[in-house]
Amino acid sequence: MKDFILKRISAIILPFICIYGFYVILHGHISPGGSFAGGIIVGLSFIAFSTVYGTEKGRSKLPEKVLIWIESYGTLWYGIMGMVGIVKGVPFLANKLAGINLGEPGTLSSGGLISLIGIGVGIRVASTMVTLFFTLMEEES
Amino acid sequence: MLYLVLALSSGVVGGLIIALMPNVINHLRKYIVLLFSTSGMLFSWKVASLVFAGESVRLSCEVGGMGFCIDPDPLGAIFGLIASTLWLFTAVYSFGYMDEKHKQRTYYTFFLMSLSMTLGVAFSGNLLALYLFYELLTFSTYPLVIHERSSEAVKAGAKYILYSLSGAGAILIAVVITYSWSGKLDFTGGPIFAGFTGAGFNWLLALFIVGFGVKAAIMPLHRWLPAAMVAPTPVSALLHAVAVVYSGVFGILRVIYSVFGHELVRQLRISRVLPWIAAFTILAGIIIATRQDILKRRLAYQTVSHLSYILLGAFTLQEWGLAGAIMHMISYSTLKITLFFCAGIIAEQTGETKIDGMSGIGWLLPKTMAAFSVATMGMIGMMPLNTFWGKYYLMKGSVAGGKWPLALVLIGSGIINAICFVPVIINSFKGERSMQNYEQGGKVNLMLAPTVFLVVTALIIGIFPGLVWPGVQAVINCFY
Amino acid sequence: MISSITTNLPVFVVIAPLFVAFILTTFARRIRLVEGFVIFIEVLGLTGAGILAVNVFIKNIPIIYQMGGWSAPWGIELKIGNLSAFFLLVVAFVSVPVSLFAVNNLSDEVGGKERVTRFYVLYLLLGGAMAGMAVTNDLFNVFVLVEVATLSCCGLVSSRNRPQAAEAAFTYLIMATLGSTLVLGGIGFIYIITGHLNMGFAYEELNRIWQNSPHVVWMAFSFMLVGFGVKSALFPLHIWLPDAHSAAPSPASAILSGVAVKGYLICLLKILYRVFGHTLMQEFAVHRILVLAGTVAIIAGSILALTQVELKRRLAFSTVAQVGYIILGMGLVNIKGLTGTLFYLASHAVIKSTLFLAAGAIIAATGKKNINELAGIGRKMPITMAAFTIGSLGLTGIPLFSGFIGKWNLILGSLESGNIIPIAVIIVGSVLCAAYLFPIVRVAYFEPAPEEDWKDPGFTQKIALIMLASAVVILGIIPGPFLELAERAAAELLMLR
Amino acid sequence: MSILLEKLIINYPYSIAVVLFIIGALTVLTRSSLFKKLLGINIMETAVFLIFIAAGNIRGGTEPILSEGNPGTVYINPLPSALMLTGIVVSVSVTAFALALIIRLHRTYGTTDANCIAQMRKEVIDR
Repeated sequence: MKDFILKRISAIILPFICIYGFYVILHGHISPGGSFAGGIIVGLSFIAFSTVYGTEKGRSKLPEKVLIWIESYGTLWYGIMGMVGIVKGVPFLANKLAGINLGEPGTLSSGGLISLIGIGVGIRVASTMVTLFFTLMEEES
Repeated sequence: MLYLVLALSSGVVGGLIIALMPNVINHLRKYIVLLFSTSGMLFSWKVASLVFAGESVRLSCEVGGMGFCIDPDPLGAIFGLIASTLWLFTAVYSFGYMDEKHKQRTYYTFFLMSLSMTLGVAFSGNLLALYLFYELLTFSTYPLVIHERSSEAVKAGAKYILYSLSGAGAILIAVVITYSWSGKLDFTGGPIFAGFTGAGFNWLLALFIVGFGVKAAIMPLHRWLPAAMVAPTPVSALLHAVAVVYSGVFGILRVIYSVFGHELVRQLRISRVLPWIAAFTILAGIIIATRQDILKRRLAYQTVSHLSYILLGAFTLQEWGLAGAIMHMISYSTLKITLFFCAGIIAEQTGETKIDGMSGIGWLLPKTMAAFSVATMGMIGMMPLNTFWGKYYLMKGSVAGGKWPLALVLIGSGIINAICFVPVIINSFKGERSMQNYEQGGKVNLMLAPTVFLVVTALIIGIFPGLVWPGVQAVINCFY
Repeated sequence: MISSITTNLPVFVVIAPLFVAFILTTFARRIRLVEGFVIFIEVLGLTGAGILAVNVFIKNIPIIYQMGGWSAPWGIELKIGNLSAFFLLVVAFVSVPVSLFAVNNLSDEVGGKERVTRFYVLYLLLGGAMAGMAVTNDLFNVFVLVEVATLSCCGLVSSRNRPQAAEAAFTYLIMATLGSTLVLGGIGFIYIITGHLNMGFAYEELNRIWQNSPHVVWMAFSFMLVGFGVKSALFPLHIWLPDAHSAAPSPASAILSGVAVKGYLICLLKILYRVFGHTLMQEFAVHRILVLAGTVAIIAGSILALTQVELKRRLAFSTVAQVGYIILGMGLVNIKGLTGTLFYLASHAVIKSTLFLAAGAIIAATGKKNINELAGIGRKMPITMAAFTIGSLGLTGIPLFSGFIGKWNLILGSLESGNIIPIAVIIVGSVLCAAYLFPIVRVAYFEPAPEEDWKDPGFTQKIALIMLASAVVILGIIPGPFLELAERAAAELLMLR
Repeated sequence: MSILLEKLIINYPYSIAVVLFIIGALTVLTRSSLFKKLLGINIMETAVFLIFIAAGNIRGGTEPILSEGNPGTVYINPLPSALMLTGIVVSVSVTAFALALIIRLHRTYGTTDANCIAQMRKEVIDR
């Protein structure tokens, strides 16, 4: 696509979309949305980038190796967060039981581990969306 | 107990040795076969003598959460004796018949293995063991049936497996029903269903008889037997005239006397029908035999007919009937195997399998045809031969059971037997042939020796029936 | 440390394969390492399953694990009773030889080294999902795990580099998604009536108030039956199975036919007996439907198998018939019948894996697909064909092999339920099974071999075949504690304790 | 009759779900185009999601977010919605996988029609 306006506008908007995605991921426990929705927003920002600037340029921003790495360790991050409970001697995925301070209700810290787990899930979802997009685009050509 | 294990294992061990031995020592194969069939025979004689002496020879184990038990009683001991003794003779006959033929290794491997399976059927002490060995017998004889590997043989083999497995399936259902009704499967200590009554037993007995009747070739379940005659002659002789078909007959005897008990069977409505089914098979089998052109097929249909003699004796539920059944079991086996041996010798020496082409053969093979004639007399039921006694007791049993028409059936079937086989003998002494025209196969002396020996045995038993009577008596005492 | 591992074993057996699967992708190119890692994890899984089973067996009370420490109606619960321990053992046991068989053997079938790792990723995902199905006690988890399993199954099928693999995978995907949509609908109906997703609570609530809305219960029953029927290839919903199972790479066919189908059956068993309960089943006559469907499947599957000329397709249709036995046993609603079903399920898992692996080895060595081209293979590939023969004997139900004990109990169960037809069908099914398997054995042993250089597969493949074949025999001769476990699981399903 | 109609109208989400489900099932089973099959599956899944979400809905309820003030607020049941989020993710992955397979099939056979593909495969086997 060679549309000048599109390129300029997206260059301005996309970082905000991306940041908004991360906001949604982190605030999953106190507002609508969550890591799935936020992850998809983050992924869509990259997909929009690739659509506007071309698949090759998008690929160069996020090489396949990096994507695979993010995908694997995003999931693993979830596992590691779950293991916190086991290390503390309480069941898998325990939050308050594991002694995490839950803070004031309605604030970001009130989720304990949930926000942290959400990061893992969110980047995993984002990278999956991007991978799917690239795969389908490259299968096409 | 050691003897029991040795008797049962000698066949399997011998078979495995033959299957695994290197090609270099192929000339030793015959001696190994001889060694193991002799040991099988000796040990089963030993077991039988222990059983007749009243000692308990028992081997039981828990396999797969279910009790398997080997525990021969007089009936089983007699079947074991017949089978293992005839096995030795057939082994010697096979040395002559199979000489320089292909696939000897497969043949002897499964030949010996079948010995173990047959002895297992004979000595089994509960229904589960009986079922197990009955199934295994089917599988271990299957390679013998398809020995020729021709398309006809493969088809016959498929038929054999299909019939046998369907029968075994019926038996399995019946065994499970027996187990769930009575909670036990052992034969020792009287019949399993002693003291039970009920209409459902009619169906159960029918199921058992259909299951075992496949191998016992009750009409209309007999179709596999004539088809299986494509096998080599020793196999037809031993398995399809004696061992395999007897396992079916033996199973029916077991079911009637050890599972149901003659008292229960007598109360069942089905017991009134059973003798007539046997009588029908006797007559129909031998009548079909008269229309057969190939000697082996004619003998096969005669087998169908004669197996039902034994069943008839069992179905009369009289002591004399049972005595006749056991007696016929012993004597018929010796003579029938002789007939097949003779047919094999004729086919090997002259290449003739059809009855029409056998004119003049009697002059070429005088000893063979003499043996054939004597055996035919026995099949008709003539006086100095052992089958006479069997038939005599059978008639006595039928009359004692109040079913005198059955005796007429027996007499009638004797006459048809004569019509069926006497012309063969007469035909074979008509006309002349010379030996030069034929290419001789096999070693005729090795084939002739067991044949003649068996005929002589039959004659001796016929003249002195007291020799086998204690065994028959023991069986009767066991069940009555 | 050790105590924390043992107390958390129920969750480890599920998540360990899942997380390891994702780690594998990061060193995708080093295949040796990947293979070693997969086998290591499978052996660990077998050990874990063994420990859990022994614990359950000795203490005879279910182990309950609450995720995150949230107790039952609110949190997700894992429950390892006898049934779960039984199925975990089956899954863990069959996975080990199958992954051993796959070692060094896959790149031809999946096309390229890169794809081998992807195969293993999907394989581990499937293993994790199966373990999850065994242990979960939550309805929605069942749906999620079923979907994970379905997607990884489709992936495994499509991993073969043949066009028909993609086609089979697509059909499979559409059919399976249809099935899981129905399952989800069924779960939705249960949730609407009861307000619970935990199986135990849903059971109590459902049995208390089902009279208020019998139609919804009917809908739930039928959605579940059809949904899992599609997934477990119950005749006539089996149309995807033969293509998919014969197009997949051999280790995948083994695991699909041997274990994956069983996972859905275990889920169906759990939902029918632990959510609806046997009284409700009998109230709605669902057990009759199961018996009828089972008998039809046995006969039809066997006859269809008889008509196939390709080795793998024949085995695939045989799976359709064998699923019939398991469904039939589910409908018997008594201890013997359920014991028979469970034992048959285990024995079929082992036997069918043996058969598919042996078939895979034969096809790989000879390049022949059709049965009549396999003349004389018994002499050239003795170990492979011996394993195949043992498998066939076991599937036919000859005493001393594992299939017999399953069939024996099934027959006892049908007698107890007073139904004659299943007995006859079970026996006819065995005869038909002999009719479609023994010709292969006959052709392989009793027909002259051509002058070709066919050999047994490599060392690890031989070990895999020997392991599975000996398991068939051992299960047949000394089922002892395993049968006992199945019996207890049956009692547990009938809520007798 | 009118009672039935009334029930159908009052429970309109369920009625719509049933209609959607049937449309989806018909599309899957009758259309030969692979894309349309996939669309049918998606429609069916949507119908099931609708059933769940309708079950969780309470008329007049608000979203279950804790807020200061009015304590008597009726909240809708958030659980079905959360579950359906998972369901949607699953359905997305199924769709993506199916699309990849369709592309692969299109590359091999040059068509996305199931009947044409079956025909071509049959010809290959015959040959």
